[in-house]
Amino acid sequence: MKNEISFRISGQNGDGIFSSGEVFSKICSRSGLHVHGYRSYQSVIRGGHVNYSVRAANWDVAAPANYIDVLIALRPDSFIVDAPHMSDDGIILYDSKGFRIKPENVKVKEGVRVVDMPAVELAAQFSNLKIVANTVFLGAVVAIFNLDMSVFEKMLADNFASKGEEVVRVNVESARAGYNWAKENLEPLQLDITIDPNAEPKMFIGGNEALALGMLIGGLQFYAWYPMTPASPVGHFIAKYGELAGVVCKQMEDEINVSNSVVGAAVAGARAACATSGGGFALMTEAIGYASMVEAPVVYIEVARGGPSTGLPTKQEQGDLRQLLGASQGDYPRAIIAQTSVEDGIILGQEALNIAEKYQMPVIIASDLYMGEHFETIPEPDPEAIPIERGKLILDEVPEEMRPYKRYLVTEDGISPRTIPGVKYGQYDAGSDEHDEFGKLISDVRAGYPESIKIRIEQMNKRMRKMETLLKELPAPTAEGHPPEDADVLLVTWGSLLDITREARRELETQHGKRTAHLNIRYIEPFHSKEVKEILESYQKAGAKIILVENNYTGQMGQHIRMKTGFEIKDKYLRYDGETILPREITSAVLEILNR
Amino acid sequence: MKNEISFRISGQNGDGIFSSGEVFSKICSRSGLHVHGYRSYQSVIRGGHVNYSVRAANWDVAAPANYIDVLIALRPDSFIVDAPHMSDDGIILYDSKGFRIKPENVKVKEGVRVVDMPAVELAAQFSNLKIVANTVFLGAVVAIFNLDMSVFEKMLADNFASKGEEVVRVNVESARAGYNWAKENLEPLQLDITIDPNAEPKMFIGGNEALALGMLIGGLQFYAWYPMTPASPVGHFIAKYGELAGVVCKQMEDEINVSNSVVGAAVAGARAACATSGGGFALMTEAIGYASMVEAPVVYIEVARGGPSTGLPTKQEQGDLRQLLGASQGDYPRAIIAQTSVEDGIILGQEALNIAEKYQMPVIIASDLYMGEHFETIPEPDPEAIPIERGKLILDEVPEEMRPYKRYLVTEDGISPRTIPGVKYGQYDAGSDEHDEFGKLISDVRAGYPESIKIRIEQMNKRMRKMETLLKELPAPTAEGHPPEDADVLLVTWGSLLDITREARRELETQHGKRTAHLNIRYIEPFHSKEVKEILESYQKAGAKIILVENNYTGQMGQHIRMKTGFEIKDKYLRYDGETILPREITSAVLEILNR
Amino acid sequence: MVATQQNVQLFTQKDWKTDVAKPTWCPGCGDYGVLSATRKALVELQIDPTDTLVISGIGCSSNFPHFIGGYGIHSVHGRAAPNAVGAKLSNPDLTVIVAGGDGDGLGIGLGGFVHAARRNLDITYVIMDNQIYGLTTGQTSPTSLLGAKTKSTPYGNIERPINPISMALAAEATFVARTFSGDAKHFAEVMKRAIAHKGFAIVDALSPCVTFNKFNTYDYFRERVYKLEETDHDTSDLMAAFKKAYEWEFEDKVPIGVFYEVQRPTYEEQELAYKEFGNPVKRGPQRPPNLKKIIKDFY
Amino acid sequence: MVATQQNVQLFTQKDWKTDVAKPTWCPGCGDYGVLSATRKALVELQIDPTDTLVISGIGCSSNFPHFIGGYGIHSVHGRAAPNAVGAKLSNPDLTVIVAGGDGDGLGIGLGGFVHAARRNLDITYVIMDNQIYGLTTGQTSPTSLLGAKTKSTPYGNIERPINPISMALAAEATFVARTFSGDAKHFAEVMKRAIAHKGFAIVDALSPCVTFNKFNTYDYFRERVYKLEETDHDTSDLMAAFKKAYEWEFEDKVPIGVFYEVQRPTYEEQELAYKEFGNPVKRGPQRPPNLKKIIKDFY
Ligand SMILES: Cc1ncc(C[n+]2csc(CCOP(=O)(O)OP(=O)(O)O)c2C)c(N)n1
Ligand SMILES: Cc1ncc(C[n+]2csc(CCOP(=O)(O)OP(=O)(O)O)c2C)c(N)n1
Ligand code: SF4
Ligand code: SF4
Ligand SMILES: [Mg+2]
Ligand SMILES: [Mg+2]
Repeated sequence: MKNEISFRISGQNGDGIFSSGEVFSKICSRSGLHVHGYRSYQSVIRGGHVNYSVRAANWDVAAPANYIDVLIALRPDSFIVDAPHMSDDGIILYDSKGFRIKPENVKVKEGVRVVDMPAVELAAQFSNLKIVANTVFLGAVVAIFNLDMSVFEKMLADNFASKGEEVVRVNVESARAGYNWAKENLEPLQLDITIDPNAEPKMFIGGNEALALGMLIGGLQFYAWYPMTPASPVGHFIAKYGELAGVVCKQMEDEINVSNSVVGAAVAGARAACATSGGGFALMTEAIGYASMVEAPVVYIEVARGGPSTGLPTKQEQGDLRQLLGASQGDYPRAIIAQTSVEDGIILGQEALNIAEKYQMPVIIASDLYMGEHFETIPEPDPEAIPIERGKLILDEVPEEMRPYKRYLVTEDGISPRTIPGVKYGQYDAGSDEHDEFGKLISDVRAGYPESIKIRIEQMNKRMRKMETLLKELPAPTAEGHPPEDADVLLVTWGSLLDITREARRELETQHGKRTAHLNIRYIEPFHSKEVKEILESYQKAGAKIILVENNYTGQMGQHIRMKTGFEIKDKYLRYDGETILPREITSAVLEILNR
Repeated sequence: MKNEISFRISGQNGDGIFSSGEVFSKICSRSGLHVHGYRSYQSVIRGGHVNYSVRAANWDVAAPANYIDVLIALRPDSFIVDAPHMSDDGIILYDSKGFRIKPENVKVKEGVRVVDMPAVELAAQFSNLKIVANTVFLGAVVAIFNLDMSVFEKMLADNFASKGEEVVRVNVESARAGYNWAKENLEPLQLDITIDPNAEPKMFIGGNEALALGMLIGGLQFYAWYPMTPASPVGHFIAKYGELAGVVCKQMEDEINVSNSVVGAAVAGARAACATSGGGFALMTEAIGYASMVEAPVVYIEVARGGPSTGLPTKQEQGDLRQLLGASQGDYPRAIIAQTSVEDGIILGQEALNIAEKYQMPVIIASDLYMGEHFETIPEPDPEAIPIERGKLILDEVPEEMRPYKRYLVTEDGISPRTIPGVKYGQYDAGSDEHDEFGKLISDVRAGYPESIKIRIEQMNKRMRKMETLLKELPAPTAEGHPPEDADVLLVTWGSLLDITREARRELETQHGKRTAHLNIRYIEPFHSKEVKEILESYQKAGAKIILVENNYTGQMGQHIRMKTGFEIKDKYLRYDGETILPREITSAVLEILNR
Repeated sequence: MVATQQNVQLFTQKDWKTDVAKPTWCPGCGDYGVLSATRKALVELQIDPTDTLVISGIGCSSNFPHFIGGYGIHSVHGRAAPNAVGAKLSNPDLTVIVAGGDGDGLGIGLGGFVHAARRNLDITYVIMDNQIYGLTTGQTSPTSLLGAKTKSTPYGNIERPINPISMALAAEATFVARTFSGDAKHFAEVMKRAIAHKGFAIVDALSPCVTFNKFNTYDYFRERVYKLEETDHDTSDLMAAFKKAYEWEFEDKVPIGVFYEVQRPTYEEQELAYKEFGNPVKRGPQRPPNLKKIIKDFY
Repeated sequence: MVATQQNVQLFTQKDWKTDVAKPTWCPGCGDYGVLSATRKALVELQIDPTDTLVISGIGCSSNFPHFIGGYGIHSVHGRAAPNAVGAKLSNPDLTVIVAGGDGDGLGIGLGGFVHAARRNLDITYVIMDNQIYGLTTGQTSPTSLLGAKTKSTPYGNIERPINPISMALAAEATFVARTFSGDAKHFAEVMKRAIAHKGFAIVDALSPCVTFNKFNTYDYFRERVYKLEETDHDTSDLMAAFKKAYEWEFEDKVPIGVFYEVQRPTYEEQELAYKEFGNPVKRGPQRPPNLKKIIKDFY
């Protein structure tokens, strides 16, 4: 008996795949379940094959399902792309007449039940809109998973309320028709799941939106962006909700100017952020060094996708770490932090704004397509949980004893008291050239003078000291799971692979009797070299296998770890085909390595 | 007795410092000496304090001098910036009346002879141009160093020939006046140098120009640029000489478009290159990944300067290595090679174009301000020494057996036969998206299909295989100097520190009795991890101290080595104050570390 | 580039097709019109695909090179123009056509667009102008009209659009035209003139996005367009061209056709590097024949 | 921003000086004129330096903020405009002045320049136009004239310059003027009108580089400039403005003064985010007061 729901709908872009997937996700959420939703899509706007997968359970599912139990197949290509992922006893619903899927398309492995359901015909009783057939199919799926039909009906009523009673009626009746057809013609699945049709629904949100929401809660004031898959949803969210909450949301003309406008905003005193993906980030890099040099607090979000170059714009990769580390010329302080879950987006959005402002430096958030574009149920955020910390900021006039004001005062922690335009006696120039404590240039006429050389060294040291100060504030990473003396394997991952790897560990533990541990990196710069080294060495000494799992070709985090600790993780499972790694794939890779 | 000449002239920008320095360099060169010239300058155009240092000897001097023996001090600030670098028995020539240098400015250490020379008054006999005083001074310097006056006179005649006899006469007589004054009033220095006034002069050229010349010899066809210190001289050279040799030299509107125009040129079939510095390179990064994805051969030159951001635009730093390594999103093949000497520029210019074209990928040249903007005498290049290798290039029509033509054919070495527009049956689209062997996109409508996933993996593997193929072709690095069992210290450096460190080693060996070895990295990507590791470990095992010397804050090459080999070089001498490291500074740092 | 024999059709439609079965654009997308008109113009001009390079950036429209014969570059977003500049300067005998979106050319790529234009290389640049970011699913583009509700401006666009015609004129392009995907014949005629023009030719191609732009539809344009060719518009009069450029804004009429055309020396004609040694790509990489003359300055 | 009391001089020249003893420009550089005229205009308008932000890119001219009172941003090359956009949108009460070179604003920064202009934020943008790249020691800039021999064009420039006036007009700026460093009084007057103008104001400031530009000298301009104020030029007539824009090119006369001025709603006046919660920076970071309303869409 399964203790989870695994569903997918697939077809052409334009078939209403995503809205059906979302509807089913919310049915599950409103039934008191935890939900995980994930879409796969194409670059072309219409016609490409797309799908939406939903996984739901009483426990907090936070990874895509290994297999599909129920698939609605709207197009022949569903049998090429999706059917291979069916579980051994899965059910595929399709409509041979409605969608003209020819029998030769229907190729599935043994055990999978392929059901030809007259969804279009059933829908035709109520509407001649083809899209209504999706509702009929969903009604059937509700029946197959033994969900409560009233939840679906209420959802339809809510969703279509604005379109009038007639539309609601048509949809509800279509859904019922599908539900009844399934009840009559199909055996429901045997599931060990508790459904509560009266449950308080949970918030269901994507990783990008959670990050955006986190920043709104964190007091964001200015957001600039330029559309780029898969980072655009952050902008769409803030354009829609932020503007109404007093946040300026500006679509700029390109990423260079996005990246510079946020520095202007930050110098002017706003909490400022922006988001993009790989190629856009490349264009942003010059200004990131500039932000660090003028000590402006800015949050830069990079949601990676398949590279290099335009690459696979709608596909998953963790391939941009090297770019984040190498952004902009010279040595300069900045934080790089990976988003590790949808829920983490709420925290990280606030944390990043706080670090940026307290340390007066850029904070780069490393996310990726899977992270940003999958959905989960999460607890409602508490807007007061994390205080807004602005650090050494002078908002009234500069006190007399601090005049003449030194914007770049050399301090022990590397952080200087900061003013913003409008503050009396606080005037200074934020200059990208090397400067003295007042902000005056030393590069122009005084370069090479003994006192300029001294100032240069002092300012470099001051700026770079922020990295040490910050490192002390950040919690050190720990390995979860079995302690060294007790573990067969330590999995090392970063960012978005946290929950997927956790689930693989559960499989390894429960199905294969392996004792596992897991180190997932969240803070990339500054890096807890000492602690990470200790963890790795302790597991190695105790004889555990250490395995690196990453979604890229060269194992970029593995290289970073080696650079920081000297420790080489020799065993690796690296994926760079654009697909999100599934728990079972990690599991078998680990088993394979352990059995070598 | 000194076996070298060490001279500097300093004053304000506009005082003719650089041309005087160049004249003196050429006097030395025409006297049969090896010469090293180096300028220090400011961002402002007029008024800033600048200097030009010349070092010359019978042996091939390839590093700045540790101390100045003769200084022409044209401005009060010469006593602040330059005088501290005088050797213990050095001579400073200045003109208290002519340049109104007040006595309180004249502060020097004991032993240094400060000579008030009436250069302006002497010059006034022949001309009322203040600049002629420099010629008078230089005449004196020729006398002090016991050089042959006829060489200087001939130089003046050559230089001013186009301006007419009268100008030549004025200059020659001024020079003589200075020479005679010095012969009468000053003891010449005791030098152990052989002067040959009839020597064949050597070519005297800067690191940037040598690289540019190397590329011309290597068959460059298209060069794009946007001015940026200290990379501009490459562009100035090609604008002046390349255009006349059939090389298109285009100043573009910004570095993004520079970086893209060279890809367009390369796809069209030209050997294409461009150069910039840190901030400009940041803007170029997106197109570097694009070049690699479409497999276009392009050479990108980065001449680093003091960072971060605008930083110290006229100062030295090796601070951009991390940026070069992190350029552009995703994993993609590219070579990164450091220029190691002026003479190496001739070789590297050709080598880079060959590698780019043979491997159909971007080659990044890592240089820096010191490397690019210092001058040395070098042997005249042999234009046929290095063959032009174009690799798998189809220039006639595509043979029948290769049709339909596969631009991105999967091959064992990763390199596919390439066509260019104009070649019959060779049409293809150079696309930045992931593509199949024909160049057709797989990302648009076919992403996620089993066959697309397969193609993606094949193309990634194919591209990345080029890194392995290339690594095999490149000569592995070796340590020079004492073998492990016999060495006190192994110095590890990269690029421009080659010759400076060599000279430090000479000091350590001859003056301090230390047995030294040296590993200088030239090939950065792909990297000879195995060989470098072996070298480091062999010296470590044998008990030699290993010391990293770099011109940046974080020891970026040290980090790269650790990332590639796991080997951590704990002892470091890092300079990030914008100054070029002098041999004696390395020497004392090494001694200090050895004595710890 | 242009075939010389007059009455023989050396190149046909077939030569300008690729084996991509079907463009990936949405049914009804204006870009189909751009494609067929361009093919038609190329055939009529008897241009050899082997010597043609079609260059784009990134966007729905920028998939263009994959659907048309000849060599192609599908570069990165906003950088079609500099890619074209590099290619054309390296091999000035190529026919170079740039095609890409309004966002690509006038948003992120505006700088390169303007600077390429003033260079007056012999390049044809077609802006496939749908007043929206299509590929990224419908945000405002630099030509989106005031008030446009898009994903990035859910409450309406408050930023004045760029006027591609006056921008092209200010950029010193020597041929400036506009045409409309809904009028195949007019489009092919304009394209023909644009490609035949010696110098930088800009065509603002009104090419409706049927999926995301619900305002600037075929009907919107059909109601407003009229042909300059049918008026007494003087294409050699720069000021008249500027005046026509603002008709859409001030009079709600959309003139199509050639706004401006002038003959000026192209960049290629003045480029020094070709003088002695000819076309760099055709001649191939060479050792500098005058090496001695170059290095003598360094002694 | 602007002091209210009429007859009291709250702010004087002193407030607009900094403790940088002396600008680092070459003696005779046109930029000195820009500086003193700007200071004069600011004093006459009684603008409070504490609420002023002067923003530049990189170049000789871009050292400007260091020499003038108020807060300053000396950003990176070509990016003064987007920095200004971000600052102004975050604190719309600031007086924001951008000053930078022709290369900075019209070369590398052209895209940002044009897009900022069409946004019509209340910003004043002064192009310190010397027709050369000064700081990098004399290469062609986008406004260098045809034939100019520079370090990058040793055999003469073959690329048509950008016309900053017609470019500014095509960019939809609501105030477009030109002035000349050699005429202090005219400069201060134009600056005053530009800063007072509500909306995006562009001033093309002819500011000779005495070191590297041997052609466009003070004398060159003195021989050619004349004042639009002394003609019957109608600053509300866009076409008349375009006509005047081309006089330099076609008639070898250089009109200075205001070419065009129009009142249009500024971006700030239409920005939704200020409606309920006011100036973001002045109000400070806040929790979204309508959080419940936002998150209800996610259930
Ligand atoms: C550097 C970079 N930024 C952003 C994107 C994402 N992107 C792809 S196409 C596009 C805009 C497309 O609009 P347009 O050029 O008008 O073409 P259309 O799709 O409308 O034909 C954007 C923003 C990208 N690929 N690269
Ligand atoms: C990204 C980048 N590219 C190039 C440079 C080098 N650079 C500094 S100033 C400048 C041009 C200056 O010309 P302009 O803007 O006209 O100012 P001017 O010096 O003439 O006043 C250039 C190319 C830079 N600092 N950053
Ligand atoms: S989204 Fe718009 S522009 Fe893109 S293909 Fe569809 S109709 Fe055309
Ligand atoms: S180089 Fe030219 S622009 Fe720069 S300060 Fe000197 S005169 Fe002015
Ligand atoms: Mg568009
Ligand atoms: Mg300039």
